[in-house]
Amino acid sequence: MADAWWSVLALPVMLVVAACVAAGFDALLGASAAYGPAGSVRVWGTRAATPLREARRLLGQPARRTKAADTALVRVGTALLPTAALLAGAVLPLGFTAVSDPGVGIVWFNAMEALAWAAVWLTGWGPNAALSMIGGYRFLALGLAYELPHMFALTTAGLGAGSLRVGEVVAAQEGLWFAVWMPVAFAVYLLSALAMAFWGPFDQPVGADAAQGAAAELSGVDRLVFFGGRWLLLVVAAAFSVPLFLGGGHGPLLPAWAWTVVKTAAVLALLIGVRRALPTLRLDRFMGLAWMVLLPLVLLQALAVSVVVVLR
Amino acid sequence: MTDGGVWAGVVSVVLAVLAVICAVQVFRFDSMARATYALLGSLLCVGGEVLLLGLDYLGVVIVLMMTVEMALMGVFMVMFMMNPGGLMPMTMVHNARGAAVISGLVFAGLTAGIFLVPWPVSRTRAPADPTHDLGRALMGPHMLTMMTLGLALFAAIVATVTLATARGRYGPSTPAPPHGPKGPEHPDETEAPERPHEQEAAPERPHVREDSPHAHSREDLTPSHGRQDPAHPRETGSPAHPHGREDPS
Amino acid sequence: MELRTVLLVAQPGTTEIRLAAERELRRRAWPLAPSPAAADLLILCGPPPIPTPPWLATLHTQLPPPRTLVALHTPDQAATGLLAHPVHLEGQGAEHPAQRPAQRPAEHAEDEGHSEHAAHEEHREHEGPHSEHGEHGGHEDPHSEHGGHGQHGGHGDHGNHGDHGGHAGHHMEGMAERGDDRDGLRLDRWELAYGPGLADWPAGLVLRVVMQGDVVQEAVAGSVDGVPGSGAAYWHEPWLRAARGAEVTCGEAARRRCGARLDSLGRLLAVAGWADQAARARRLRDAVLAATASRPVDPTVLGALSALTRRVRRSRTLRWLTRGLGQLPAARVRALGVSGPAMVAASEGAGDVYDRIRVWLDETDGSTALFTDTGPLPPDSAALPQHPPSAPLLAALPEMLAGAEFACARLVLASLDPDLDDAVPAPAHAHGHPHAPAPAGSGPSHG
Amino acid sequence: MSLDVFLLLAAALFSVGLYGVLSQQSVVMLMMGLELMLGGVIVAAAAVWHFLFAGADAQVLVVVAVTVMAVEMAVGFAVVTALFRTREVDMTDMAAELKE
Repeated sequence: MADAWWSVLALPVMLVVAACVAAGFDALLGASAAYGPAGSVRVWGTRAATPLREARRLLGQPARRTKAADTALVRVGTALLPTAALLAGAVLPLGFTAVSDPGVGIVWFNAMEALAWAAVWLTGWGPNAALSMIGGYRFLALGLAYELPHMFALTTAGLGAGSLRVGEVVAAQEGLWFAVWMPVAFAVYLLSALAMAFWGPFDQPVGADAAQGAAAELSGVDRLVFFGGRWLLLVVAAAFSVPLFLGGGHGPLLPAWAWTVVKTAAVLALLIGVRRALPTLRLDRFMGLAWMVLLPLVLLQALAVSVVVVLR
Repeated sequence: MTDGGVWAGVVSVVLAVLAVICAVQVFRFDSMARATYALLGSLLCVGGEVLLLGLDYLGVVIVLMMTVEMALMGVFMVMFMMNPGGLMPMTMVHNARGAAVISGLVFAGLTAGIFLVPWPVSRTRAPADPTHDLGRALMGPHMLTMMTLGLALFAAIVATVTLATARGRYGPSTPAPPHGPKGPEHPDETEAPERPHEQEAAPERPHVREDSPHAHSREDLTPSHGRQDPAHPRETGSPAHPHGREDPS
Repeated sequence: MELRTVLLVAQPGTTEIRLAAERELRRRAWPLAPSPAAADLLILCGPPPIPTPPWLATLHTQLPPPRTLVALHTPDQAATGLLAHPVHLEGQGAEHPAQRPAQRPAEHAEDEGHSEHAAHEEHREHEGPHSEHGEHGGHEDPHSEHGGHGQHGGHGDHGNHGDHGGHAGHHMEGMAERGDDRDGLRLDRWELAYGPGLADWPAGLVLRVVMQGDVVQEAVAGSVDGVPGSGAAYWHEPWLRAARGAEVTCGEAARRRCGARLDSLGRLLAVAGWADQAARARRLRDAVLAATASRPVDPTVLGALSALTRRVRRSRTLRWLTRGLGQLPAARVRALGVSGPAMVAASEGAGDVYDRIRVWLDETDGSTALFTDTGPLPPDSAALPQHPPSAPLLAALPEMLAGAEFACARLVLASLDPDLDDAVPAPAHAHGHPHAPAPAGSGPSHG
Repeated sequence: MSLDVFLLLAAALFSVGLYGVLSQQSVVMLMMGLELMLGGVIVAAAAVWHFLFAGADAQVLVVVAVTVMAVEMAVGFAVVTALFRTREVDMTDMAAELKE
């Protein structure tokens, strides 16, 4: 339980740096597909820096408003996304120390990332535009699809450790990581990590077919804060899989914080790669899959884990 | 969070004031989206208060449930509300004064009760882990409550599905084709029922488009679209702000 | 090196200019903006029509300031000076009555001729201390209450305005209409026009839709008027030249058809959200179109082409998403006179979006074999049929889009991919344009 | 952090919710009033747990109140949808015809 005040400041800085690195890696993958393989290291560098140049461009761009827009709701929606990510990151341990490790760490994480429901809908509703409202509603459909399997995956991890405190979940994975004996819960959690940040195959709320859906009318700082918030949420979602299923700081040779960084980077690279490999899943088809396939699977996993816990 | 002394006291008062402000705003906002999220703000403050009172698990669960619930409530607010975006200033209240008087009396009564009742000071020691305590109670002596809650939730799911879907008990057995004639169950007797409140207000929709007379008044339940209703001149009710409004930004 | 995000808008008849512009933007590594709000440069393919049509004026004002509009009159102008001479939307239509003075933040242009309803004054008393709290912005209503009980605000939206993507040709209405919805509820319906400015959208198409929420109830397809005198439709050109007796080799026709299929495939994959494969398809399209008889398509491009078609063909997710969508059975194909891939798809399979994608892939693979064939192109060869005309495809749209959800409607439209170039009047009777530079593509000899 | 502050908050939320329930014409807004009243009950229960009897009963009451909130909202909107489909009405006045 790090009660040092520096950890409260270090968390946002680390998350923003991780988000920039992840955005650079994603820009590299996208550029190699769009413009062909990078010749020299200089081209490789400029491609990796495109997100930062884009951020500078957006900072300089004045925001524009649509007619009869509810700018207050847009501003709350866009500001709420990074806030939700940072609040959810409060229970993320680096190695074995986190900003705060309450007894209900897992439920806190779930509650804070559920704030994205309000954030994306408000951002979609605010500008009073057709496509952005459609994008906002799509996130509600996505939420309905991913939320229950996600909750049961988190509960299964808590069940395995016998506690909702993230620290104890990490401690319970001393010998055997949860990902090994709870593979379905780990897979469902990764799917819901993608869905939570509406990233990869689940980016229909900001889909290319609806001109970036909820973010269609965002420009300038609003757009930067919104998409920056989405990156932060993706980083936090990927990072939370480490203490929950991949043994947090445990691992031979390397110090605890190094293992956390390595594992988070691996999960983040996997999540970013998935976006390159699949088209956007349309929610009317994914909703059926989520309710009729994922939910029973994750319930069976919870049953299996509880039987193991009772017999142990 | 345990009893943090002065600091917790200050935060609890701030959250209390915020909760009441948001609660009042819920009924003063014109836009349904703002009303919904003001209600969310109020209930998040309630979750914060429960956290401050030491019930960590229940506080966070309230925050989680309320966020998801208000997001879904937003869908219904837009579906059923006359003025979801708050662009048309209109009030949908009846006898606001009477309601204010009654709720004021109730509040006065409760406050009197709070200050007059000699609350017992002695209290049993708070258990180390209230969540563990709650879990034990729900699985032990309160198993009956747990069962009824489970059954109530299951009944709610089944009832919601049958009531809401068109193929449920109350919808037409075969959903009306999108543009077919109106289903039989729109009896004509609702054509002109006695509704005192509406008579003096211009019953038909305020028109903003001169050239498309969609006279959609309450009485006009006939399926034909855009039938120009001779009885209602078009111009009534459109606000005196014909052209070129300034933009709110 | 300067980085601009570009909104590329094409008009019917300017396919070649669009392709040249896309090549140039890829060379400069300038990203394409998905919506006007994200763009800071508007590139219009083809000369801006005088007077400025409302869709162009609306698009222009939707860009955040400082807005620059560049019009490309000829394909090679894209390569030389992209930013050489920005166009100012002068002329009668440009200065919109609702045009705000420059210093006000750019506003969504209002269309002509419709009155406003009561505006509401909004100001924020104070931001809630905890930003995760619900919004506290106060809301005062200076206007007197008028007791009109309007109809219900509905599932869709209240005022159906503020759409974007080009043509904002609908009215601003306080209360939306109400209509029967597929669940037997009477909910809001709103008329919108998705216009030429939308990303990955057939050039110049305007789709007027009546929507409830995100479900399209009715759709009517139309188009903005094309650029007269811009030469023959680009994808039909080799066949037209062969019909006029010019010397056209099978290889050139095969390359042109493969480019057409890759262009359609790229657009559909972008709408389906598979950005990487869409970018690869467009890069290979440009490589194939750039090749000539003397400089044939090099083997690495052929390898990448077969890899792309195999990857898209084997994608089970794409099949799961598009199977059963937008079915155009053989009977309707015959009734409407639809030809081209949609007809082949209807004859082979159920004629849904996935079948049309498979036909595109088969034709792409089929035409790679003919790249080096130097034999003359027979006017009506079965192996290399002409690019399908757009009129029957536009006629098929309303029945296919009615009742479709917005994402499905976009996929169905992208799978038909009507190419509106053939609707552009032939250059012969193009009425003179005083200032337009001599259109380079006027003569059929354009290679 | 005294009992009175929390009970005052509970009373305030309860009466604002009651005002909403009595004054609002739209069924949907009426249900928001109900949610506020239940919020008041939750605060009161939590305050009783913390200040008076720290037994599990108060916590179970909070769980029950939260469940009632969820069930009330779900069934309420289903009723409004069914009403809206058959009678095209969602105003409390017009819904009064069900009484005949």
